[in-house]
Order: sequence, then C-alpha cells, then structure tokens
Amino acid sequence: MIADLQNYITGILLIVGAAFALVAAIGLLRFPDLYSRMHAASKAGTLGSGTMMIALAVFADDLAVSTRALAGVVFFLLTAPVAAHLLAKAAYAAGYHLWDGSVLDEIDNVSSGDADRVNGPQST
Amino acid sequence: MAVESTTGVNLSDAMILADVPLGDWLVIAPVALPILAGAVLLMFRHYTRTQGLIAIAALALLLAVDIGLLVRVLDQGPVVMTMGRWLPPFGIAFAADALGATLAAASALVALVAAVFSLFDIDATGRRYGFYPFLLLMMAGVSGSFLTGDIFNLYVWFEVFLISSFGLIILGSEPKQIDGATKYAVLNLVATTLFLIATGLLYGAFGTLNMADIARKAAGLRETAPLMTLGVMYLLAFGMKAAAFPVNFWLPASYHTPRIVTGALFGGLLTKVGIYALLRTEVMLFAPERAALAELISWIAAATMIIGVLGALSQSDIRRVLGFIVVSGIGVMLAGIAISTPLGISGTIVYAVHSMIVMTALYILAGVMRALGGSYSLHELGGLYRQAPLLAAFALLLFFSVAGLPPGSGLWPKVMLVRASLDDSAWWLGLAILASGLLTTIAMGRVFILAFWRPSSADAQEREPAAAPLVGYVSLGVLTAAAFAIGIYPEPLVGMADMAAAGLLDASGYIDAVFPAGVR
Amino acid sequence: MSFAQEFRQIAEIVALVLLSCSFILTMWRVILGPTLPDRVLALDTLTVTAIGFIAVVGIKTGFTLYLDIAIALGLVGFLATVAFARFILSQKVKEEFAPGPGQEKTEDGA
Amino acid sequence: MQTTGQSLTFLALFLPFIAAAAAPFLTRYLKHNAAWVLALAPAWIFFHFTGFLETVGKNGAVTAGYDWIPSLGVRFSWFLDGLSLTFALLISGIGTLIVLYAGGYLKGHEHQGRFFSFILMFMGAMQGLVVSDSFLMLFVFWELTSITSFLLIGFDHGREASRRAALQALVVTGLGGLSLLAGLLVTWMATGQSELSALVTSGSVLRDSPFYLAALVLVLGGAFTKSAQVPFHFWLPNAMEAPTPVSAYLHSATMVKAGVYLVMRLNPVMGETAEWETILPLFGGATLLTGTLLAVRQTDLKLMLAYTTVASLGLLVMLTGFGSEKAVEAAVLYLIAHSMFKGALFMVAGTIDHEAGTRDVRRLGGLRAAMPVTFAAALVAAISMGGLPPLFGFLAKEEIYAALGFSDGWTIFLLVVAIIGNALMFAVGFAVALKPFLGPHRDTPKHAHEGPVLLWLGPVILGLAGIVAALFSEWSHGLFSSPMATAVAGTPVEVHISVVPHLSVPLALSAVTIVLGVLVYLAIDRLRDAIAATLTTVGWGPDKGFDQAMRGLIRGSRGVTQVIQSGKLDIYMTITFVLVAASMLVPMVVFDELPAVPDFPDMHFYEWSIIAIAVIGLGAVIYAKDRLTAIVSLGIQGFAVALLFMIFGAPDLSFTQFMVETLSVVILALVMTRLKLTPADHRPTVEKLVDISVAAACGAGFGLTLLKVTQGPFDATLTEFFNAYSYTIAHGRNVVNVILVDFRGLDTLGEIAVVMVAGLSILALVRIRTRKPRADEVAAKGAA
Amino acid sequence: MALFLNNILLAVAWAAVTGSFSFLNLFFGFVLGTAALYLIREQVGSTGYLTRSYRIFALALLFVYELVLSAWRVAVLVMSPKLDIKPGIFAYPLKVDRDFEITLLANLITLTPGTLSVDVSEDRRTLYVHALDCSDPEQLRRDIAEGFERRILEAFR
Amino acid sequence: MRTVIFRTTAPYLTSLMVLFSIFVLLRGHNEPGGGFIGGLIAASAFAIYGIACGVAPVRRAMYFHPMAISGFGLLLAGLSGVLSFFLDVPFLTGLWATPEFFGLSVDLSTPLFFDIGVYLVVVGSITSTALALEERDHA
Amino acid sequence: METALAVLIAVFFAVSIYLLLSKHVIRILLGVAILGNGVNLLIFTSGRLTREIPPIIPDDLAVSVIPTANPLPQALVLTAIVISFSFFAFLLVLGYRAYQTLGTDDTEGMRLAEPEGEELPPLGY
Ligand code: NA
Ligand code: NA
Repeated sequence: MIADLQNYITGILLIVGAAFALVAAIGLLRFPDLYSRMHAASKAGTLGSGTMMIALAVFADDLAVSTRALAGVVFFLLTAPVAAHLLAKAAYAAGYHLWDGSVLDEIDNVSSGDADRVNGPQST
Repeated sequence: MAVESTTGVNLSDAMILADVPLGDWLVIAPVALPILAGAVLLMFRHYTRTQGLIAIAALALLLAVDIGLLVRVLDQGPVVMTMGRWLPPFGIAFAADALGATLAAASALVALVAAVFSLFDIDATGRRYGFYPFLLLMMAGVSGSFLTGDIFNLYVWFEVFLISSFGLIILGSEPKQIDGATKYAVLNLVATTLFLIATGLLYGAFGTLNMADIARKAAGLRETAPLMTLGVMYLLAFGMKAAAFPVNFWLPASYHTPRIVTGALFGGLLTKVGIYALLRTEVMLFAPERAALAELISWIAAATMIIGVLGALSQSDIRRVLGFIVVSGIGVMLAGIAISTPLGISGTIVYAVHSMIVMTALYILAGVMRALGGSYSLHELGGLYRQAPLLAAFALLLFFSVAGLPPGSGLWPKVMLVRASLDDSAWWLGLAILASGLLTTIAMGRVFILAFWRPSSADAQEREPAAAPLVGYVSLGVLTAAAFAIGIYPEPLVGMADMAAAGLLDASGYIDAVFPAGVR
Repeated sequence: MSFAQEFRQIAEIVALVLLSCSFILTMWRVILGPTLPDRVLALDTLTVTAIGFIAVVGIKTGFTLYLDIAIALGLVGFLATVAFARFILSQKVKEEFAPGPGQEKTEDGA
Repeated sequence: MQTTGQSLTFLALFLPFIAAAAAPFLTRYLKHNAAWVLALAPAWIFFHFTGFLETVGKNGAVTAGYDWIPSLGVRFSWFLDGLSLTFALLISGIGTLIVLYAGGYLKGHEHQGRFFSFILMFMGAMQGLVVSDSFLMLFVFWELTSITSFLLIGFDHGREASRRAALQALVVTGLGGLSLLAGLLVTWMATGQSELSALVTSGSVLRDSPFYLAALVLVLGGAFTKSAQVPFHFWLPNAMEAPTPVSAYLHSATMVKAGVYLVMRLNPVMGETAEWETILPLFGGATLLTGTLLAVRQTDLKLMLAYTTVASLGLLVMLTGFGSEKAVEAAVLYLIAHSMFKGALFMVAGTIDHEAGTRDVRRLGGLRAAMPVTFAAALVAAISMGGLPPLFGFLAKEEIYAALGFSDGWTIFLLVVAIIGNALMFAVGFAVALKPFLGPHRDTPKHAHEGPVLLWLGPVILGLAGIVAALFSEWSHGLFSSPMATAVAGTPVEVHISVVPHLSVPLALSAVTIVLGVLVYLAIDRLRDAIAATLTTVGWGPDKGFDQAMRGLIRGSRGVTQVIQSGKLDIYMTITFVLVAASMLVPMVVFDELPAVPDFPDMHFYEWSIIAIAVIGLGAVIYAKDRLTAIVSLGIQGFAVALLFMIFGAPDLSFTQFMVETLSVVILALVMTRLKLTPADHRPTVEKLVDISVAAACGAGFGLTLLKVTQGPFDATLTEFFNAYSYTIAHGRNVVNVILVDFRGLDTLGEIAVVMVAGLSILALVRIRTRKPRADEVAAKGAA
Repeated sequence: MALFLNNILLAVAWAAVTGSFSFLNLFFGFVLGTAALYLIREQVGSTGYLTRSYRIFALALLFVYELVLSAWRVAVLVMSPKLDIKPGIFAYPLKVDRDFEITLLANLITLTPGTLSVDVSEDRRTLYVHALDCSDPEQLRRDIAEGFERRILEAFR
Repeated sequence: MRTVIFRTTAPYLTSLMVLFSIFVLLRGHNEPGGGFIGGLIAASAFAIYGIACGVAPVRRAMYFHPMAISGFGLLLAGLSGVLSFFLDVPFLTGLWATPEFFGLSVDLSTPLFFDIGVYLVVVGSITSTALALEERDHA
Repeated sequence: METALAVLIAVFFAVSIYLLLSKHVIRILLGVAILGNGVNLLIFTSGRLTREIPPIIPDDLAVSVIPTANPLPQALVLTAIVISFSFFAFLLVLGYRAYQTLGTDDTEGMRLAEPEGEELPPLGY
C-alpha cells in the first residue's frame, strides 16, 4: 500500500516536474528578452528539476538517498538565484537592452558600477 | 596487514601470492623514484638552490637502479612485476626486457648529464617554476614507457613525458619559445591522441591491454579484427612521435626554441621513445602487418634520413642544424624497423643508444659554444678552436660520431644497418644510409670549420672572452667518453642489442616471463 | 506488476518525452541566441533540465546512485554560469581598455 | 701463433696513438727535442716489422688477432704478407724520419705538440690500414686516415684556403670511404668472408657472383678518391694547404697510397677480369697525364710535387690494372721508389721554404752553395724520379716499359701515355731539384743557409736508401719486391731486374723518355704559360666544381627544406590529418578490413534526443559567430557526452565528464576575458572545402574502424575478472573506482602526474613573463 | 557563537548528505565542517547569527507558498496563446541592511517566479528587481515589503 | 565580482562544496565518485570563492601553495604504492587494516590514501590554474 | 547501439578535425576539446555498450549477477578524460600566451621560431 502510494506520488511528481521543465524551455523560446526568459528558465526550470528530485526522494527506499535528494534540492535553491542574479546583472552592466516593450527601468547610472550604461531609464 | 578475502574466494585464482624478490623492484623503481622525487621537489620549489642537487642525486640513483635492472635482465632474462600482485593480464605488468632495460639505462645517463649541465643553463626563475620536477617527471614517463608491459599504461607514460616536455619547452616564455611550443604541443597532442585511439580500438578487438597477451592473441584475431588498420595507425602515431618524414615538422619547428639543456634532453630522449614504441608494436605485436608495410617503411626511412640532413645543411643556427640531424637519425633507425631482421633491429637499437648519447652531447656542446662564442649562428661564431681546444676535441669526436665515422659511436649501427639492408636486398636503403652519413659529414664538417677553425670576427674579438662553463665540460666529457667507448669497443652494446632484437622478433621469452608456466 | 507501478512507468516515459522536448527547445534557443547571455541562459537551462533527466533515469533504472551526479551538476552548473557572467561583464570593459597583445610590462616570477 | 709476438704487434698498432696522446705533454717540456723521443715509436715499430721479413719471405703470410665485436663477426686481426709488410715498413720507416723532420721544421711553433700528435695519429691510421685483415678494421683505419688528414690539412686553420682544402679532402675521401664500406659489405655478403686473408683465397667466388661489378665499382670508388684519380684528383694538391711540407709529404707519399694499396691488395681477388683491366688503366692513364700536365703548370715547389704525385698514383693504378706479372712487378718497384724519392723531394722543398722563405720556383736560384747537403739529397731524389741509374727509380722505369710492351693497340696506347707521363715527370722532378740550386743566386725573403740536422737527415737517409736498394737489388728484391709482387699478383713472383743497363727495348724507351724530359725541362716556362692559358680558357675544373656543388647543396637543401618545413602550423596539420585519414581508409580498403553494413540501431527516443543535442552542439561550435557562443556550444556537446555516458551505465564517467566539461568552459571563459580574438573563420572557400574533405575522411575512417572492431567478437575475460574480485578481494563495490585505484592504479598514478605537471606548466606559463620583442629584435632573432 | 552554529549546520548537512545520523558521522561532519569554515574564516567573522527557528520556518513556508503560486502563474503565462507581458525593472528601497539579509531577500525574490533581482546599488539601499508584470511597481514594492522582507526581519532580528 | 549577493553566498557555497567533495572522495570505492571527481568539485569550489572574493583570500585560506598541495598529493599516492615494498608484495598492492580507535573500528587502506592523493593533486593543480588565471584577470 | 555511436563518433571527429585544421588558435583549441570527447566515446564504445546498468556491485552481493556495463573502458576513459583535460587546459593557456606574446591568433602569423626568408648559412669556408 505504501509502495503503491510511493509509485503514484513519484509518477505525479515526475510528470509535474517534467512539465515545468518544458514550460521553462517554452518560456525560454517565447519570451522576448533575456530578462523575461530568465523568469522562465531559472524558476520553472529549478522548480521542475527540484520536483523530479523530490520524486526520486519519494521513490527511493533508502533514507540516505532520500535525504541526499532533498539536500540536493536545497543546493539548487541556494545556487540558482545567485546564478540568475549574476547573469542578469552582468548582462545589464554589459549593455544588453531590455525588450522594447518593457515598461520601466529604474536602474540609475551610478549604481551599475561595472560598466557604462547603454540604456537610459525608460518610463511610461 | 595482509591481503584477505571477504567471501572466501581462492586468492590464487586472482593473485600472485609468491613473495616478490627484492630485485624485481628494480623494474618499477625507475618510475616510482623520479615521481616521488619530482613530487618532493615541487613541494619545496622555492628552495631554488638545492633543487638541482637533489635532482642530480635522484637521477644518479635512477641511473644506478637502471644499471642494476640491466644487469639483472642480461643475467636472467626479462624482469616482470605485476602491480597490485594481480595476475597478468589483469593487473598492469611492468616487464623489462633487454630492449627496455638498455634504453632505460641510456636515458638515465643522458638525463643525469643534462641535469648536471642544467646547473649552468637554468636560472632561479626556471628552477622555481619547475625545471627539475619537469625533468624528473619526464624521466618517469620515459622510463615508464620503456619498461611497461601494458599498452594503455604505455599511453599514460607517453602523456607523462609529453606534458613534462611541454613544461620544459615553455620554461622561460621567450616569444620564440611560445611559438615553437605551440606547434610542438598541438602536433604532439594529435600524435598521442592517435595512439590512444588505436589503443582503444585495440582493446575493442583484443579485449586485453597486456602486450604479452596481445602478442600471443594476435595470430588468432587476424580473421576478424582490422589489425592491418591498427598496425598502420600505430605506425603513424609513433612515426609522428619519432619525427619520421613526412610528419617530422614539429621537431625542427620547436627543438631550437627552449633552453639548450631542454633541447639536449629532447634531442636525446623523446624521439627515441617513439622508436622504442615502434619496435614494440610494429615488430613485436604486429609483425605480419609490419612485413606487409616493409616497403613503405623503407621509403619513409630513406626520405627521413635525407630530408633531415638536407634540413641540417640549410640552417645557420646550430640548434636548428641539430634538430634536423635528430630527424635524420630517426630515418636511420626506421631503416632497421623496415628490414626487421635480427641485425637490422639490433642496428636500430644500437643507433638509438648512440643517438641518445650523441644528440644530447651535441646540444650541450651548442650550449657551451654559445657560452664561449656568444651566439648560436654560424654567421657569428668563430675562433673556438683557439679559444677552447678541448672543446674542439669534444666537438670533433661528437661530429664524427654523429656522421658515423670512427672512432665515434655512430659507425657501428650504420655498418649493421647497411649490412642488414644489403642482406635484405634493399640496397637503395643502404645507399641512403651511407648518403645521409656523407651529408652529415659535410654538415658537421662545415660547423667545425666555421665555428671552430674560422677566426672570430672583429666585433666578436672585442667581446670579453667568456669563461668556459665547467659543468659544460664535465657533461660533455662524460658523454663524449661514452660515445668514444662505444666507438672503439661496441661489443657489449651490440651484444645487448642482439639480445633485445632476438627478444622482439621472438616474443616467447617475453610472454613466458609475463605469464609464467601455469598462468593462463 | 501493479497498476501503481505501471502508472509510474508511464509517468517515466511521459517525463522523458517532455524532457526530450525541453532539450530540443532549449537547443533552439542556443542556436537562435541572439545575444550571448541568452545562450548562457540556455546552457543553464540545459543543465537544470539535465538534473531532472538524471532523476528520471535514476528512477527508471532503480539506480539511485545517479543522484550524486545531479547534485554535483547543480553545483558546478552554477560555476559555469558564474564564469560566463564574469566573462560578459569583462567583455565590454575589455574591448575599450584592454591593452593590446604583448604590451604588458616585464615581470619575471611572482 | 706465438702470443708474445701477437701482443707486440697489437702494441705496435696502438703505439702511434699512445705517442700521439703523449706528444702535447712531451712537447710542452722538451720543446722540439721531443721529436727524438717520439720518433722512437715509429722506429720501434719499424724494427718490430722487420722481424717479420724472414717469415713472410719464407711462409708467405702471417695472420693473427683478437675478437673485437664477436656479435658482428668482426675481429681485430692483421695480415702480414709481402704487400702489407712493405707498406708497414715504408710507413714506419719514413714515419720515423718525418717525426724528426717535423721537430726541426716546426721548431718553436706554438702548436708543435698538437702537430706531432696529428702526424702520429695519421701514421697509426695508415699503419693499421695496411695490416688490417678484417674488412671493418680496414675501414675504420681507412676513415681514420681521412679524419687525421682533415686535421693536418686544416692545421693552419686561420686561412680560408686551408679550411676549404680540409673540408674538400674530408668530403671527397669521406665519399670514397662510404663507397668502400659499401663495397666491403657487398663483398662480405657475396663471399661470406670478412677477412682479407680468407678473401684472397676465394677470389673466384666473388668474381663469379652477381655482385662482382657492384663490389668492384664501390671498392674502386674508395680507392680512386683516396688515391686522387681523375676526376677526384683535385683535392690532393689543395691538401698542400697544410702548413708544412711534412704533412704534404704524408699526403702525397703515403696516405694517398692507401688507395693503391687497396687496389693491389684486391688484385688477386678482383683482378684479371675485363672490367678490372679496363677501368684501372683508363682512370690511371688519365690521371697520369692530367697530373703531369698540371704539375708543369705550377710554380710552387710543393704543388709541382703534389701533381706529380697524382700522376704517379695514376701510373701505379694503370700498372696494377694492366694485368700481367711484369706490370705488377713494375708497380711494386715504382711504388717503393716513389715513396723514397718523393719523400726526399718534399722534405727538400720544405727545407728550401724554411730556409729561403719561398717555394716559388721562379724566385729561387743559386742555392747550391748555401745548402750543399740539401742540394745533394735533392739531386739523388731527382735522379731516381727521372728514372736514371743507379737509383731504384731506374729499376722501376725499366720494368714499366718491359711490362707494357707492344702486344696490341691498347698496350701501345698505354705505353705512349706512360712515356709522355714519365717524360713530364722527369722534367718536373729536375725542375724541383735543380732550378732552386743552379743558376745565378736570387734574393729570397730569408737569407738561406743549410738547415739543421733534423731537416736534412731525412732526405739524405732516403737518398742513400734508394742507392743501396738499387745497388744491392737482389737483396732488396728478395726482402721486399718479390714478396710484395707475390702478394699483389696472387701467385709467386720473383723480381730480378738490376741497375746494370743492358740493351733492350725498355732501355730505348727510357732514352726516349729522357730526351723528351730534357726538352720539356728546357721549355718548361713556355709550356707552363701555354697550359695556364688553356686552363684559363676552359675556366672550369672539378676544383671549382666542388665550390659550386657545396653552394648548390646548401641552396638546394634550403629550397627543399622551405617546402617541407613551411613554418605554418596550418599546413603541418593538414598533412598530418591527410595521413591520419589515409592510415585508416587505405589499409581498410587494400586489405579488405571494411565493416559489414550494420542494421539500423535500436535506440530509445530519449537516446536519440541526446545524440541530437550532441550533433546540434557540434554544429553550433562550427557555426558560432563569436567565441563565447562557441564556448557555450562546446559545453553543450560535452553535456550530451556526459548524458550518453550516463544512459550507457557509466555514472563515474558521466560525473567526471560533467565536472570536466564545466571546468573546461570555466577556464575557457577565464582565459577569454583577456583575449581579443578574431571571431570568425577566415579560411577561403577552397581551403574550407579541402579541410572539410580531410575532416570528413578522418571521421569516416574512425567511424568505420570502430564499427569493424565492434562487429568482431568481444573477449570479456578482463571484465569478468574485475567484476569477480572487485568486492571479494579489493573491498570495493564500485568496480570502476577499484580499477582506478587498485587493479590499474599505476595508470592513475601516471594520470595524476600528468595533472600535476600540467598545473605546474600552466603556472610557469602564466607567471614567467618576458616583454614583447621589439621589431628589430624579432628580425635579429630570426637571423640567429 | 555564530561560527559554532554554522558548524553545527554543516555537520547536519554532512549527516544528511551521507545519510547517516549516527553520532560518529555527525562528529565527523562537525570536524569536516570546522575545516571547511576555516577556509572562509575571513568572510564569516562578522555575520550576526540568531536563531529564531519558528520565524525561519514561517519564512520557509511563505517561500514555498509563493513559489508554487507564482510558478503556476508563470506557467500559465508561458503557455497562454498570446504573450501578454509588461516587463520592467523597478527599484526597491531596502530596509534590511546586513549582507546576509540582503542576499537572502534578493535570492528569495529571484526564486519566486515573476520577479528577478538584477542588482543591488553600491550603497546597498536599493534592490533593482526585474518583473514580468511591471505595470504596477508600487504594488510589487508593497508585496515585497510586507512579505519576504518583513519575515526576514522577524526571523533574523 | 562586485556584488554583495554573490560575495555573501560564495563562502557558504564553497564550504558546502568542499564538504560534498570530501563525501564524494570517501565513498568513491563503493559508489560513483572518488578522488578525481572529488578533487574537481573542490577545485570548482575554490574557483568560485576566488571569483567571488578575489584570489588573495583563497590563497590565505589554503595556506600552502596549491601546487605544493598537488605535489604532496602525488607523493602520498606514490608512497601508498611504495608501502608494499616492506611487505614483499608488488608496487601498488592494496593493503588493508582495520585498527580500533576508542572502540570504533576504522577501515584504512592504501587505495584510500591513493585516492586521497589523487584528490589533492587535482585540487592543487586545478585550483592553481584557476587562481593564476583569475589573478591575471584582476591585474 | 554501437552503430549509432560509431556514426556520432565519426561526426565528433570530423567536426574536431575541421576545427583543428583552422588557422585560428581558438578554433584549434575548440577542436582539441571536441577531439577529446570523440576519443573518449570511441574507447567507451569500443568496449561494447550496455544500457543503464552501472558496474557497481549491489550492497547485498559479493559479485554482480546481472551483466553490467563494462567497467574497464570506463576506467580507461576516466584516465583519458583527466589527461585530455590537463592538456586542454595547458594548450588553452599556451594559446593565450601565444596571442599575448606573438600578437596574433592566426597561426600563419606565428613565424618567430621558423621565420620567413632567413639568411642562408655561410656559403664560404
Ligand atoms: Na522571483
Ligand atoms: Na587549413
């Protein structure tokens, strides 16, 4: 009975996770600029693989494996935002434009210390 | 602290349980010793003063060990140790036969002498950034290559000496050096990669990596496995390592760029490892395949000798002259492999030892000439005969050696190889050997008359006469004496080479040593 | 074989299909670009997707030892993105102020 | 063989080298008087060899020796018969005189010790050469004579002419040496004999073998170059660049006879064939004429003698090749005579040079009063050279004419050649011996007077020896001539000719020769101008050709090298990969090793998707327009590989691959931040097409070979072993790791050595900095 | 004290990773953690560290809730046939001023789909956040201030 | 890189990764992992630390020069092979011992020390490379 | 499976060699990296393929009972990966230094060791 439950939960988590991964990929394709794409990629993606890791944790009979899988999820939650932040910051500092349809850009010149600004603040 | 089995398996099915005689350690010591010494030197690389002395001590010990090994091999046949005491072919076997032991001893001698010379040639920066660890690790790689009985392990040792040679060749970071090193590194990487590929495929076909095992299985696999293709791949891979025409370009492109002592080590050692590998694979493992390629190898050999020496004639930088001379010598050694009669193989081995000693000595000579004459260029050098008569005597003996004239060491292998060519009806190969000898005589004779006899130019005379480096003389003296000794009494070396050649052509002794009776 | 197991196995296949689609779509972004950070992001996404993939393969084969690879991948995938970010940052600055090749000062040893 | 005698002979062969080694030290302490000590070595050798005269005369030959290189079947063995013994005595005897003479001549020279050393080595080499029995021993000593003569000719190395002459000698005799080696090896192969003593008795084997002509040509190649036969004659007169007449003497009077010795030695083996009897007289005759004509053209005493030496060698070769017993006798007699008179004349020329300060025959005259002893010695030598009684030269000349005869057109032709040659030599000989001494006294750079005893002792002794040998001809024939002629002919020969003239055709021919010679002597100045004019008109000779050949060789090799060693990595790589492709595809096709056509692979869809990722990643690397995109794409294909490893059950590999791929990308990115590299591929389209073809061929080769390999059966013994004992003995469940740290731990040890060294080299690369060379330094370095 | 806590956490992490909470393993993890912390001793010296487990737990709970909710929103957005987004970067004035808190806040913002921390100003007073829907930046600022930032302040002060 | 977020996170990540690397190293004999992979992870950790906080803190943190660590690793690996010399068994023979410490038995073996050697070599060399390159970049 | 891999490996080699034949150091380096992967896959495939079953002996057994993937090629590839990574790193830094010191990333311009139009050696004596 517990085994069946394990199987069901594993299956569901797998599908949900994979679906999120797909969403991430689609978002990566559909969104108009880097910054928007990052929402899809680093969030949906992390969530997706995190879910699949949890599926593994559920599936595994070995407590050690399960705790390790969960520890892995925590690792991702630690690293993913830092990576996303660094990439966004670097891209912005290096002068990669926001999408033309963006409605706001409140970063002012002084703060982006690493490089010259390319875009001025845009407001609608 | 003994090996034990957890589940009661019979250990003797998997392991050699007999105690290892102390003397068998001689076969692995030439690798373990320089690795450990190199590691220690690296840990204390800021002690630049003592680095050289420790390295020399380690290399002297290495030479002693190699000589001990050679004596043991000559005395009782191939010495084998299987690492981790696993039964061959499952563990990596080190197997020293006369071929490997001879070349290992010669290489240790050369390295020791070069290390002595390096005291003069390598400055504190060079020591701090690893000259001696590079040298020792290179020797570990070279020794490992000569002694291992496992083809993948051979690849590993190739890589060890290759990466160490990279370290040596870039040490100093002169622009010219970087340029030469780039070509050296890229092309050599291609060669070793090809070696690795061939080895991977060989494993796929044979299911084993132990060379003795390969040797005894090859006959049964000719139907199904593409052994001809593998044979040619090895030929190309090792031909490139040995700098055979037309894949020799990496050598003249780079050997003149690093510190001269590095040139000495390279010129003496590295290409000979390629020759060794050719002997091991083409002669011992792929004999029928080699026979089918004999004609091709002969032409490669002839072209290599002649192209090499023509290159030497065309250069004005002595180091570049020497680089091409190295190539030319490779052609001579290939001739023996093409012929592959006992005499031919033996000639190749004698030539290899001769070339190790003499090429190293010639590079060191170039270094001393540069120290005294201020240049490597034949345009600028002069007056060395008057300045340093002893050096001239060394130079002359070495020039005669490399040209194959008495009383130098180069005469006998050439005699052997010409004779072997004639016996094999490859008269044109013999002719090529003799022609390359004549051209080498011209090339070296020109160096002598220009650099030694010709009075130094007016502006050179204004220069302060440089003091002759004592270590240069010592190194040269040792190597020249060795070349002279081989020249006037070659019998011991020829005897060893004969033994080595016999062992290659009939691998049963080697196989029996690796797989003693009763082992599957 | 119980229905629950069958369900899980179907879910594995579905997940693999979805992940394969994600791989391909992500690759598409790599090809399209258009900018450097877009490609880096795509690579990052690929890493993340690969982690999921490893988890699915781990479940499918029963060899949960693949998990450690996934963990390591999570850690080092981060490193790649960091390095790229650093590269992207330096690039702009460099192209304006970088010294030409070989114009460095003499400096022997350190 | 009595061992004491054997070891004494062995010592005799090495004594010159020992003396050579001692010479510089002795000279440092004894100055020129060291000559007296050093001369003891050749003198002792001379007396040692005289001890064999009786045995050889009785028994024919003495052989002895030691094993040298048993592995090659090479012995250090000597062979003393009439031929070698006579040569040995000439060499050691004259050698003694030469050492003494050199003591006087180079008195006070700063490198006198070195010079003693060289001539003693040279002597030792000659000595070894003529007594060698073993082929290879003969060859070793042969080459040693070349080498020591190189040193002697270049002794006055400050002058370019000396250096040129030394190199020329080295090249020409080196060429000959190699030819000789080849010839000896062919002979060895054809006959199975590697010792002269054995070969002499099995000449017919060689003559009948298909290798005869090859052996003949190759051996003669050695002999002719050494003995300065046309067209290799040019090096010998140039060798007179040697600073002293002493070395010049060595070259002309003995060393060059090495070739003659060889020809004589092989006469019983190779002779009496059409080839032998055509080639030798032809070259010998040509050399005789060329030598004498060029001798007439010279004004330098040393050069005049040198060219007559060339001529004499031609005569000797001609006679040896003539093929009759008489001719052999003539050759033997002439050889002995020549050694003595030419030796004396060279020493005389040297003495004149030493005392008067010039060797130009046009500036010398009237020295008879100042140098009476020298004049007397010169006169005796010239008489012998001119073939007048009562000297040994007369016997030789008579025998020559007796040998040639009038039997057919060929012999008449040779006879005419011999007469002309002898006449010219007569003239030159007297020109050397008389012109400086007769006539009115002329001013010379130095005020001439008689030289010290060391200078005149040699010529006088040689002159006396010539007279004694001629007067007591039966005795000297029995001692030298007959045994030597026997050895050369290969059959017992008795020489009987004596100084008592008796009316005969040869005597008439001698008279003709003398008349002609006197005429030439009188007209020598005009003749000289005429020859000089002719030579100027021709404007080319082998000597000039040598320079052209050397320059051509260097220019040509530069041309070849520039093509082969282009300096462009791109070309090197292309050649390499063309060969890589060929190394797989050619044997596969030629030796029928192509794989069978495989079935379509059964792969799961997700496996295909990983393969697709890999391929797309690879494509992206190629098409990447900027380097970062390329790096990203590189990472992608690496990831795909890692995933492949995973789905094929290799977690460790996959793990490592992910790590390594990431770190590669990281390091790439770190390095790239400092580089401003050309982003795109600038290869021209044609080159791209070539490169694509090469790459595709290589790819196909690897793929096909792999397919072929995997289609064969697989031997899984190793795998089974590792699986069986990984846990049970090695205590590890991860078989891959157990292989890495235990079963094949040594691979791993090497591997980490690689990692360590790579780290250290990178550190060295990054840390050791040099400044960029300035443009002018680049140029300078390029030239260096 | 803070270091000691860190060390304990590392030991627990070690135990979790190795899957064995035996005393020996925890001890071993603690020793290794000490070594690991030693490596970064310069950076961890100044961080104040007070455990308020309940508040941390509450923060975690909020995070999971936000994560799921906004993930769903982004998924819907991605999958909707017409991509209707108004992205932009808005400045968020920070109340938290410690490095650790800023980092935590920024990371939590980033992890929640729909918002992404792009940069922190030099003076560490402003966080620049990219939002997929930036039509009402004031609302977004309010959400953060009332949500994550408040919980962080509660948990760590 | 000049960002507070990264600089704050990196040290923790570094220690976490070092920890994980040791874990991977020690279990390598029975599960995927081992010295090489562990070493790579640790080297990545130091690389990140260096990128985030600069090279100098990393160098101080490691105390020894990375290449000296690498050399020590090779020495350790080599010596664990040489140990068998004293037992009359061939080079690199796996030797096992289970000594007791405070009542707990601990498995010690030469393959373990060998693997630790591998780990140290990899950590040392790759960290040295990464730091050298990062340093040049900052220069 | 081996067939599919053989084709893929062929593509790996072709791409890598195409890059190696380029004149630009950076492309050559990319080629080196890909070459390493191609070789590793080749060795791996050469020892025959097995799906998904890693050569790890289960906790409750002393010897694997089901056929696992061949561990030996895996060990060889591991060694090879490490080595090729080391070489790649070295070459990368070398290429970088070459660019710095020689001022070009075009191998045709790297002519310091073998300069064009060098003086002939002395033709005299
Ligand atoms: Na967010
Ligand atoms: Na090309």
